[in-house]
Order: sequence, then structure tokens, then C-alpha cells
Amino acid sequence: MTLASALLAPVLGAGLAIPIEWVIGLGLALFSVGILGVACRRNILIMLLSVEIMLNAANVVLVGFSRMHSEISGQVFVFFSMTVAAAEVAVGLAILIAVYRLRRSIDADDTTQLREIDYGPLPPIKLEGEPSHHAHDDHDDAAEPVGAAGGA
Amino acid sequence: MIHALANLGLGMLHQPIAFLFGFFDRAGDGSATFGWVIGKILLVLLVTHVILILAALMVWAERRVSAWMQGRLGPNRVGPEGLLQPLADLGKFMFKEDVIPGHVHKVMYTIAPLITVIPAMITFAVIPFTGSFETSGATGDTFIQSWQIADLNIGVLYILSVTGLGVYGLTLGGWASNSKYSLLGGVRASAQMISYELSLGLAVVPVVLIVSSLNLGDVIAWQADNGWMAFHQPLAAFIFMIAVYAETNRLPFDMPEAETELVAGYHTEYSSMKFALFFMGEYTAMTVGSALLVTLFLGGWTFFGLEQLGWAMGVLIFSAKVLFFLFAFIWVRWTIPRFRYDQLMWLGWGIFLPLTLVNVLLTAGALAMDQAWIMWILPLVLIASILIAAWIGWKRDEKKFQPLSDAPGVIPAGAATGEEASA
Amino acid sequence: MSLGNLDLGNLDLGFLTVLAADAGGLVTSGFTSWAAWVILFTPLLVAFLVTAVPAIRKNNYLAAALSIGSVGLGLVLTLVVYFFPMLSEGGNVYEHIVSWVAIGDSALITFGTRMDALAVTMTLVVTGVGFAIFVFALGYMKGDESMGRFYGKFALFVFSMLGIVMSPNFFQTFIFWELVGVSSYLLIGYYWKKHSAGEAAKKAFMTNRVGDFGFLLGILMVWAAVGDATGAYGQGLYSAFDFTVIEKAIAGAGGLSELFWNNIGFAAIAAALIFCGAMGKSAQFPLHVWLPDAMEGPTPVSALMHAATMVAAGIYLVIRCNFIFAYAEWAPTLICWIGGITAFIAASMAITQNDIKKVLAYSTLSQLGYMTMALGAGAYTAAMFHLTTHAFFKALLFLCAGSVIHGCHHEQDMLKMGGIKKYMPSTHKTWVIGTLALCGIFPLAGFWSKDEILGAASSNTSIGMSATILWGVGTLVAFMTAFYMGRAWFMTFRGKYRGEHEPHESPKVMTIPLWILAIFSIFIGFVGVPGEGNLIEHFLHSWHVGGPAQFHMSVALISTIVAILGLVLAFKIYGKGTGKDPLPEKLGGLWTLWANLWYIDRFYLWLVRVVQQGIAKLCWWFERWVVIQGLFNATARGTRIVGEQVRQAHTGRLGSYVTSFVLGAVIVMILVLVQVKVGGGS
Amino acid sequence: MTTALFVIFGATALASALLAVTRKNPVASAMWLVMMFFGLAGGYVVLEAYFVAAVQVLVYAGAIMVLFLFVIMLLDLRSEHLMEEEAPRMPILGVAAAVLFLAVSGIALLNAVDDGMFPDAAARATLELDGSARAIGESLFGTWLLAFEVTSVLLLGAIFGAVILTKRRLT
Repeated sequence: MTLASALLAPVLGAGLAIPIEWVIGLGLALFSVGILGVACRRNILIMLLSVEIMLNAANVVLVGFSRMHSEISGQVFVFFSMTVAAAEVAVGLAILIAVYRLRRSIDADDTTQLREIDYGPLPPIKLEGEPSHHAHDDHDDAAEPVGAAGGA
Repeated sequence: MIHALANLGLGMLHQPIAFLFGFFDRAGDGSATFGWVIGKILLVLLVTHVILILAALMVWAERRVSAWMQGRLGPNRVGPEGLLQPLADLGKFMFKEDVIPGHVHKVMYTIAPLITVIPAMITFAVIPFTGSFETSGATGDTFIQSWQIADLNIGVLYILSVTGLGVYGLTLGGWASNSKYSLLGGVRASAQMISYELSLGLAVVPVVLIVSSLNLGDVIAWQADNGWMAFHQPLAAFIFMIAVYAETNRLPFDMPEAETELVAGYHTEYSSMKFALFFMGEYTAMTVGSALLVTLFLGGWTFFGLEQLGWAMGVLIFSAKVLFFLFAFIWVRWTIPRFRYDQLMWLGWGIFLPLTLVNVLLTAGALAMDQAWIMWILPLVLIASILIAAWIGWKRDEKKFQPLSDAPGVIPAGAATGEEASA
Repeated sequence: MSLGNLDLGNLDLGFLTVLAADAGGLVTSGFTSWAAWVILFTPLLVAFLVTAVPAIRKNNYLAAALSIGSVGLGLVLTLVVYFFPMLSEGGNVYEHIVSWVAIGDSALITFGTRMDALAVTMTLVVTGVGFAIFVFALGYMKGDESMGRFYGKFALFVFSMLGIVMSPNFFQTFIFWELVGVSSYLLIGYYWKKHSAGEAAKKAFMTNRVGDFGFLLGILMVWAAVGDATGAYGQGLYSAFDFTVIEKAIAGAGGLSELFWNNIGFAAIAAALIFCGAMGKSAQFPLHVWLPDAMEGPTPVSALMHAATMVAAGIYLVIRCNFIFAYAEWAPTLICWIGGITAFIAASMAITQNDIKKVLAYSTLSQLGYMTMALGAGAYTAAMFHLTTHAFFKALLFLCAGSVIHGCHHEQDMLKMGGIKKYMPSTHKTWVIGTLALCGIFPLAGFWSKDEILGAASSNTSIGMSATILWGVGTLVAFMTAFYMGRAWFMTFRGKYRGEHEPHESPKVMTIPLWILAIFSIFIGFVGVPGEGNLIEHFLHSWHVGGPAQFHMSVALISTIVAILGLVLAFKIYGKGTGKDPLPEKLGGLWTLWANLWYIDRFYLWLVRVVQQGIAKLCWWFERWVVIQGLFNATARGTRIVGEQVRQAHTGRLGSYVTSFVLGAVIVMILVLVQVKVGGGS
Repeated sequence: MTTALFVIFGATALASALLAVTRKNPVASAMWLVMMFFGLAGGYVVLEAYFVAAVQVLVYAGAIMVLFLFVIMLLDLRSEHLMEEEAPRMPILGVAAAVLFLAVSGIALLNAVDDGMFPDAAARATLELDGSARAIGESLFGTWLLAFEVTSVLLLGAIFGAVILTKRRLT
């Protein structure tokens, strides 16, 4: 006999009283809140927290479906999802610390090095294999990567 | 003879209480009745008050014992043997000005002490104080009534969950105070408690494996049948005890509030009742830790058959054991010096974590082999492994910290003067 | 030593399962079945030790001792465990097979050793001749710093060869076939600092690859056909690769063509493809070009590979699969003719060579042609007999050549030799024995085996007129053989010494193997004396297809006479040992053709240059203009144009990415919803 | 009564989550998130997933969030520009995305309810599930053993990743 079932025994009755769709609705709402956090906040910490919210939203739905199908696997998945969340947090916070060391900031908008930088008009692509000023036309030349000219 | 005497003495107590709980029985189909709920609430109130009073008395005991160990007298003016000193302290705390510094985060600053106390308190919900006994209920049926607020089948897990929350109070208190010392204390507290929670949890795993139940009642029942868990799992018991010391931030692990380093650590900025709450939290945590140690490893309310004298005997045994370990807390505090922080971390991650893991593996392997004799070989192996680990650690330290006399530039004890040394 | 028929069961060895068989006289358990593994794997172990353990590799004599020991152990074990019991009991087959790769229930590949009369004979040749050569090499390679490496490769080679010999199935045969190719590559290229050695090694390897490709196709054809016929590719405990299974399947189907879905063409093609492998390894025309070049390796290598083992592999393979060739329609005729052509052109080339080793190399080719001719004529015993005798006297001749080269300070040109007879008496005497044996002078070894082949060729009625022509070619080649061997003999050993450095006799460690081989060269032929006492016939009778060989007095007489004539002619021309060769003037254009090796190598070069380079150019053009210009560059341009537009959305801000992602997901969800509504509403 | 409990717990969780993502102060966010975890744990209890509830508190509240707090304190972010975060640059689109997601998924959910994909009260009364540690353990170490092992490898990888990422000198 558990605490909960002991406390709830008079009211629970048999089976599940709560409609499953309520559980799923809660999960969806939580997920939306998570999206809100990740999409609108710029603090990487809060973003990570929001990701946790989303994971939890998924967990709620998993537990709900576990009940709906009377199948324990859903709760096992919750367990896995928690493990993944723990791993994600460990690595995420490590990245956060690394970013902070580099930038002295954890504003997501400060770390945009990977965006496309406007270098002005790009030089025309010199394509291998076209008639060109190549003195020797060994076919070794053709094996050169095509993008080499574009990246310069 | 003893049995008869005990029956005489305890029996007098038994009847009214049994009646009380009989009145509060559950209904015939096992569902709760109003009376049953009231009974549980009464039990909660009883336990809460006992713990709070115990915490207050512990402050007195701490001061008395430390004084005794240091050859002083300690508080002995208020009441007999100074026993009313806690009351006096309480008055002082309540009437002192509650200073809230201007630079703190007010909400967090206020709730942090509460967070310290509550998890420690609610852990008691699953601890069985004595054996179950049967009562004939109001409806005439017989029920099993246990001296336990909630008989959770995941009791061990519940304890691990709830004790893990205690760190929030310290961490938030340190952070909200917005002061360097407090923050350092808070950071230290969070790192230390996360580290030792691992060892704590892993030390419990073999117990759960052996008993194959997460129910604390089952753990005690198993120990009543097979002997205390501390004999089967000496390593786990040892590590659990030390991890409890670290979890409660008691010496030799009181890094978060080390006076000589951080003034008072996370509660530097606190005063009045908030400060008292931190204190209360610490002593409640000590009580919880002792109770857990007793329950998981030292047979709980059993004592080699003595508990069969009656349910009240179980309460006495349990209390005696818990009190002994509370005394041990104080004893250790005034005996062993503080660790350095890196030593603390090394002890947690470098020694306890591997040891507990090995212990879990060995236990699981022994259980998988399903041989009775292995369960008795295991403690010997574990003790041997402790000794080996200790020896290795000693050797390592010996290499690292060579004796002062061997260090360069130190004049050996025998060399009295510089002349002889240079000659 | 008598084991008789043992009660056979599945011997469980853990992960290996020894497969039992139901055939009579088959021994599949006990030491006799295990010994073959020892014989097979000891050289591999030694090769591994020598290669992998620096201490052994650097200790030249330890490496040599280990290698010689491994081969010697093989020789002794073969003699004691297999040969003598077989002589006394007869008909026993020692087999030890484990299942190796099992693909479900449908296909099974086995691995094992099968020691029957044929395999034992061949094993004796390999280990026996190999042992002599290993000992000889001890003297020849003296002073070579990397002798350990040499012996490691040598042992690997012996392992590979023994693997082919003992193999009970095509799959294993093919694996070891390739291993022989690899180890020959290593050995030919032993003097890897020499450019020509490296080239020769490559040439040998690549030429062999051509043959091996056909071989693989042939194996797969037979496997498919047999698997189809028996209803399962892993028939019970045996796989469709196994020789015994194939043989039984052919017998069960009532002939090879019936097996091949009643298609005559398929059967012959399969046989011809398998023969392709033999063509590569046994250097038959037109894949013979690698063998003379392979003389770049050390002389012991030449002796081992080109006399006794590697080139014999092809012959051995055909004998091993005679049940396929015997019914393969036009394939035997083809083999016959290829053998004849090889024998003739190789002999003609040998006449024009001045390099003492090259003469022997072409002579080997020519003799292999003989053997192939015998195979085509169905005289498998004769071929095996000649293979055995040839292994001895050709190894002897190679070692003699090695001794001469060693004595003349690594000089190989016969024009710079002459008169070595008095400097190297032992070498000279053994060389004469080898020459006479090769020429087929009565009663030396070559006489018996060669005459058996010529007799078989002349009496091969199945090919009509070709039989007579091939007999004529064979006889002509016998004459040419005697001539060029005489030429080499007289140019090298007679007259005055024309070199710079004083030659010297080789040490005992080299001459003793020579004498041993010489004694064998004299007497080994007697095992095949026709009639009741024909030991080899008796021993190999289970492999004989088409009745015992007949002794044809006329054939023997004619071939002996032409051989003597050839020797006499050679003596007339070269007997004085003047160091000048009058033949080029006398033969004129023919000499030019022969000396240029019938322009075959040049034809191949032309083939490579024109055809292969042409195809390569075509491919290159296609790649450059169609693939690179048309596909890659167009893709690149397209990507760039699209990318330049799309990158505007690439802000680097996490929030905007997530927003776009969610909006995209929402769009997908709306689409799904609409579809469900529409689809579900109907 | 149960439904009321679930509504209370769910509302707590939802409100806490909203507060968590809207607080400026990361510590406050973290604490609200802890509150959300407790709300969800309560919800799990109502759903009779006791083990999951306990693990939820143990793992999320007891370990993950403490780690968050620890990092927040370690970085001592107050002195940086964290307390006064500027107005987000594209909040409208972000809010729109979240609201749209909720709306569309809500419509889908309502559709599903209309289609009768979920059990009604009578059918729910038959839903029995043993959410005890033993049941979960048997499923975890039986059916999902491989996934369990893979997860352990994942954790190992995460440990290595975290250690390497936070090491100051990689040499």
C-alpha cells in the first residue's frame, strides 16, 4: 500500500479517473511554453531550462499513453528520457561554461560566429575542366575540389 | 522475567494507544476513514514535534558534550543541567531584530531557511519507528497498524529524492545573500552535496538489491531475519555514514560554513529566526541521517529479539540507536579536523564512488550466484578491500606529503646547530 | 600405422565442427587427419614468427633454421603419417574438414585438409624439393643481410602451396591460389631495390590476376551448377565448393553437360575458365610472359617457384579437377593445343637465350607445355609423373645454375662463362645429370615421364588429326630441348673461362642438396616404369581416367634418337666453347623472331598502350566534360546561386532558428490535419 | 477529487513553467522550474506512476536543477549583463510560433477526442497499471535491455564530453 493510493483510495476508485486527453493537453501546453522559452529568450541558461520543460512535456504525454494502453513501456521511456535529459544538461552546461569563458557572456545572440558573413560580392567561380589557361591538362587536375575557387 | 517486566510496564502504555489507533482504523474494504486520517495527522504532529524538540535539545547537547570533551562546563545555568537553555535561546532568537540586508534577493533570502528544514522533516514520513501491530477496529475487523506515517513501497527512493532537495536551502541562501562569503558557501554546499549524494545513493543500492524491495519495512524485516545489514554490507554502511556527515555539512565536512575561511558561509547574512531555522535544518538533517543509518543498516527498531517484548520496546530501541548516532555526530565534530576542499572532492569522487560501484557490482554478482555462503564471504571481501584501499591511500599520501624532516631545507631534529649541519 | 576405416561421427571442437563423411576408406579423425594441419600451418607459424618477431627476423640463422625445420617437419610427417601407410594400405583418404562460413542453411563454406594419393605425392614434391632448396639457399643467401626476411617469405610461400595441395574445395583452393600469387610477388621482388625486380614482381602478379579472374568465374559457374543440381548450395555437411560433392554431382547428373542445365557450351566454358587459372599459374601461352621475368628473384626462389611448386599448381589443379575436364567437350582439345604451342614457342625462345637462368626458365615453360598437353590428352597420371620428375631435375638444374652464378660472382651471362668444368666439378657433374634427365636420355627420370606424355599425345584418338600433329610438335620440342640444354652445357662448362673473376666451387651446404637432387633425378623415373611395376600408376590409380598408359616403343625410340641428335648438334656448334654464337646468322629472321620472344611481350605492351590507354582517355574525357563539368560544376553553380539567396536567413541567432523550425513543424501539422480531415471525412 | 488534484497539479506545473521562462533572473527561473517538477511529480502520482514521480524528483529536482544552480553561481552572472536582459529581438514571431503550435496541436487533440480515439469514463475505469519499481524494472531490464545499455553508453559519452569541454587546457 503506497502513500498515494492510501490517501487517494477513497476517491480513486478503480481505474483512472482523469481523461487521457487532459494529460495530453497538459503536455502540449507545457511544450508550447518550452517553445516560447527557447524561441524568445536569449539567455542560453533559460533556453536549456526551456528544453527541460519540453522534455517534461513529452514525459507527461508518455505517462498518459502508458496509462491509456495499460503498458508499462511508456514509463520506461520516461526513464530513458530523463537519462537523456541528464546527459544533455551535463554537456549543455559544459558548453555553456566554455562559451562563457570565451565570450564572458551567455547571451545566445553574442555567439553568432557560424552565421554567413557578408564578404561583399563573391569572385566568379573558376571551374575546372573548362577551357582555361592551365598549362598542363593532366586529368589529375580535374580531381581538384570544385569549391576551392569559391572558398578563396 | 524481563519479558514479564516489560509487559507489565509497556502494557500499561499499550492499551490506551492501541485503543486510540484502533479508533482510527481504516474501513473494512481498506479505504481510509475519517478517523484513520485524523490518526495519521496526529502521528505527523507527534513526530514533527519530537523532532523539533530534539533539534533544540541537540543544540544543548552539542554545547554540553563539546564542553565536556574540552574539560569545560558548558551551559548549566538555565534549568537543571542547563536543560532549559534551548528555551532561552529560542526566546533570544525570536526577539532579536530580523535584519534583512538591503542588497539581498528578498524572496529567495526568505524562503531559503524554510527549504532547509522542510525536506529534512518530511523524510520522517517513511521511517518506521516500531513494528506493526494488530488492532481490532471499530468495525470488529483486524488491521495491521504500523507506527509509520506512510508505508511507501518506494520508501528508499523517496528518501533519496527528498534528501536531495536539502541542498536548495543552502545554495539559495548563499546566493540570495549577495555576499562573497555566502556565495562561496553556497557553491561549496551544492558541489559537495551533489558529490556525496552519489555515494549515498550507491551505498543504499546493495541494501535494496539484497532485500529486493524499496520498502523500509521490508528492509527492517530482512534484517530481523538475517542480521543487521551493517554486518552484510560493512563498506556500504561505512560510506553511507560518512556521506551522511557530508550531506549534513558537519565536521569534518563543514566546508560550506567553515568559520575560519568563510566567516559563517551561506548563513553569514542571516540573523534571528531565519538563522535559527538554518540551525534547525542542520540538526533535523542529523536526526534524519541517524534514523536512516539505523533503519537501513542497523536493524531499525529491532535489537536481537528484544523488540518482541512489545511495540513500545521497538520505539525505545530505535530512539536509543538514533541518539547514539546523534552523539556520534557531536563526538566526531569535536574530534576530527576539517578536510581541505580538494581532499573532500577526491574522497567523494576518487574513493567513495569507485568503492561503492565495486560494492554494488560485487553484491549483484554474489546475488546472481545465489549461494548462501557468498553472502557471508562478501563482508570479508569488502573489509579486505577497505583495508587495501586505505593502505593504497596511505601509501599515496605518504609519497605525496613526505615527512617534514625529509624535505629539503629542513634541519633534522638531531642537528642542533647550523655548524653541525654544515659540517 | 594401419588405421583402416574408422567409425566416423561429428567431432565437436567447440566453434568448429568436424564434418564426417560416408565414403569408404575415408579417415576423418585421429592423428592422421590432424597431422595435415600441422604440416600446413607450421610454415605459416614460422613465417609469422619470422616476420613479426624482430629478434627472430634479425637473427638470420635462427630464421633459416626455423623455416628449414618447418619444411623438414612437413616432409617427415608426410612420409611417415601418409605416404608409407598409403603405400601399404592403398586407397585411404585422410580428410579433416571443419565448417567455416555458414550462411543460413543455404550456403556452407568448409575449410580443411584432404590427403589422398595425389595430394600426398604433391606434398612430397613440395616439401622434399623445397627442403633441398631451403638448405641450398643457406649457402646461396650467405651474406645477405635480410636473409631472415627471405626465409619468412619462403615459409609463407610453402604454406600457400601446401594449402592448394591439401585443399578439399574450390573456395580454399582459390584463397591459397591468391596467397601463392602474393608470396610469389614478395619473393620475385625480393631484391626490391632493383627496379627490374619490382617490375617483374608486378608483372607476375598482374598476369596471374588475369588468369585468376577466369578461375574465379569458373569456380562460381561450377558452384552455381552443382548447387542447383544438388538442390542446396550447402549440401548437408558439405558445400557445393567441395571437390567430392562436385564429383558426385557430375556422376549423379550423368555427365558435366547434364549438370550444366544440359548446356554443352556452359560445361566447356566452365572448364576452360578453370583452366584459365592454371594457365596463369603454370604460365601457359598466352599468359606465359611473367615466368622468364620472374627470374629476377634469387635463384633458390626460381628453383622453388618455377620448378617444383608454383608452376606446378596449375597442373595440379587440372589433375585435381579431372572429373570436370574429362567431360568438358572441347576444353581438353583446347588445353592440348595450348600445351603444344607453349612447349614449342618456349623451346624456340630458350634456344636464343644467353642468360643461364633464362634458358632454364623457358625450358620450364616448355616442360609445362608438355604436361598441359598430357592433361589435354587425358593422361593425368603421366602429367603428374612428369611434374614429379621434372620437379627434381629442374630444381637440380636451377640450383646448379645458382651454384654457377654463385661461383662466378653473380654473373649470369653464359657468354662470359665457359670452362667452368674444372673449377666446379661437382656442379658440372650434377648439371650433366640434370641435362640428360631433362633431355629424356634412357634411363634417367625424364625419359620415362616424357615418353609417357608423348605416347599419350600420339594415342589420343579423341582429337583426330591433332594427335599426330601434337605428337610431332612434342618430338620436335624434344629435339629442341636437347639442343638448347646442350648449348647451355657446352657454353657454360666447356672451353676456356672468359670471365674476369676466378670461379670457385660452392660450399658443401650447396653441393650436397645438388647431389641429393641428382640422385633423385636419376632414379625417380623408375617409379613410373611401364608395366606391372609401375608404382606411380599404382599409387595414383584412383586419379587415372581412361586406362593405364601404354608404353610405345616407337615413340620412345624416336624421341630418344632426336634428343641425342639435338645434343650432338649442340656439341657440333658449341662444343669448342669459343664464346661466340654462330646461330643468329644461320637462322636469320627466325632467330630474330625467337630472340624477340615472338613479339608477344611487345604485343601486350601495344595492347596496353593503345587499347587500355584509349579506353582510359575516353573515360577521362567523359569524366572531365560530362561528370565534372556537367554534373559537379553545374551542381556547384546551382548550389551557390541558391545559397547566396538562402544565406540571408542565416542570422546565427538560435531563437530565430527555433522559431523557423517550429513554424515549419506547425505547417507540416496543418497539412497532416487537413489531409486527415479530408481523407477521414470521405 | 482525483481530477481536481490533477487539475491543481497540472495548473501548478503550467503556471510554474510559464513563470520559469518569463523570469529575468535565472535563479528565479530555476526555482520555478523546480516547482514545475514538483507539480508534474504530483501529476504522476495521480496517474499512479509512483516510480516515475519519485525519479522525477530525484533526478530533475535533486540533481539536474542543482547542477543548473551550481553553474549559475559558478559563473556569478549577476555582475554581467544578465540581470538586465534587453528586450528580445524577435519575441513576436517566437510567441506566435508557440501560440500557433499550441493552437494547431490543440485542434488536433480536439479532433482526436471527437473521433473517439481516447477512452471514455467507462473505459478508463478498466485501466489498471502497476507502476511500481518492480514492474518498471522488469520492463527496463527485460524488454528494453538493449536501450538501457545504449543509454549507459550515452551517459558515458556525456561524461567524457562534459569533462573535455570544461577542461581549461586540452593538452
